[in-house]
Amino acid sequence: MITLTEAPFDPGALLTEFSKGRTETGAIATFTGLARAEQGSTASLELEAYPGFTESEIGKIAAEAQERWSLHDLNILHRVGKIAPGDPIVFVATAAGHRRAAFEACDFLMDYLKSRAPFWKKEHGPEGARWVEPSAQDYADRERWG
Amino acid sequence: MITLTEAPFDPGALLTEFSKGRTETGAIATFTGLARAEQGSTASLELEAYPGFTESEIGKIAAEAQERWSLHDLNILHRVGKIAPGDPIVFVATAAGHRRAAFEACDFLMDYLKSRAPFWKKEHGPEGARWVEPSAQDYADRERWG
Amino acid sequence: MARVLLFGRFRDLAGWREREMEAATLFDLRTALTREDPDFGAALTGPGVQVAVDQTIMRGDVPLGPRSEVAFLPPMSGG
Amino acid sequence: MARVLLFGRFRDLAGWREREMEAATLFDLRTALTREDPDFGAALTGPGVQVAVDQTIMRGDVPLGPRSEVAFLPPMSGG
Repeated sequence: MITLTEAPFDPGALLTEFSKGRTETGAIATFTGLARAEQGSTASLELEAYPGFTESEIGKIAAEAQERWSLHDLNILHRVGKIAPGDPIVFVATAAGHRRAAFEACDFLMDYLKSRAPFWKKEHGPEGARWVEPSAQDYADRERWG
Repeated sequence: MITLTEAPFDPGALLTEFSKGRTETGAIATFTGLARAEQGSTASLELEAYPGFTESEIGKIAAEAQERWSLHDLNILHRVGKIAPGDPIVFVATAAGHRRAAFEACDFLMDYLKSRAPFWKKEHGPEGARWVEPSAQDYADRERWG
Repeated sequence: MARVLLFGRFRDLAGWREREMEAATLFDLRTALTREDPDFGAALTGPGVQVAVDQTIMRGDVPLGPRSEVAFLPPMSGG
Repeated sequence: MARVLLFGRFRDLAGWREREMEAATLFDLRTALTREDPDFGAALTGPGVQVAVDQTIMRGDVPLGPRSEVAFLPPMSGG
């Protein structure tokens, strides 16, 4: 499931739902990305998506992960709009038979979401707003997956 | 925090608690290990710990992870006693500034917990009970961390 | 009439986010935009910029239908 | 009197999980256990078996105090 939401969310509630009623899943990995306050230098974050296109592009990568790691299930939820420091921005959960697959798929999906997914990010701080583009580290992380 | 519990638990409730009120944590990784039914071949699992010793041995590895990946926080909860198929057995959460540290520390802690932590595991199935010792894969996973 | 959508910093640069424009091809649309605002036109050819027509990334020129949706996408920054 | 604890398959093998035993050293304790039940005594020297005295893993012989807690630990299987 791939969802974009403007509302704050609780990653724990998503994990509760995701982990229910599984008898053959041995492993669930999750990742939650939170907006850092950066000691006050970032007052808030604004994320823009292209509704329809963004979900469908994420869906292609999700299908690739599902196949590559034989996932039993996955869930991706991403905030859009204005996000306050400390708020969750993104949640990814992966379910698999064994832990290596669950971890790697979750890690892979996050690398994609952080660097290549169709989002545009604006940071609002005390010195005004600026658009953020991917860091060299984001590109390097992505290279790990060939 | 390191906890052993005989009672079933909800990993989502633990993540809700763990993710609250963080303004400088950018990344939370979690892992939940569930008891697999193995298509009916395992009816239930029994885990034995050595109370006091088990928590203190896990604590040593947790301190190592905290230092090695500069974790902001971590939480480890492990079931003991009889565990039904589909029930969570273990939950690990790690909080860090950035996602690579959170993922790696969580992965490292799970490798330890699955192969070296002071637990003794008995599987109860249709053909009786047997004690399980670490697999070659468990030992190989552990070798990755030097 | 194609529906033209801008995202990210292109919105700030052009001062609008959505417009209807007359154009037979993507090339014609780019030419019209560049004539109107040369700085913005130049930004649309910058590194990492992509164009989606009807929510599919396109390279080179393509014909536009009367209901085409054209989106100009600055480098995606992820979430 | 040392308190002797067994874990995992050692409990099934010996048929008990906790006992008080008289022994001045770990060596003496092993000897007494082996005399009583040679199969169990042999299992205690198997690969990967560890012994904790007062919750600390010990190698070789160590003296036991009157309140020592001695735990025989089969290879740990993790969770």
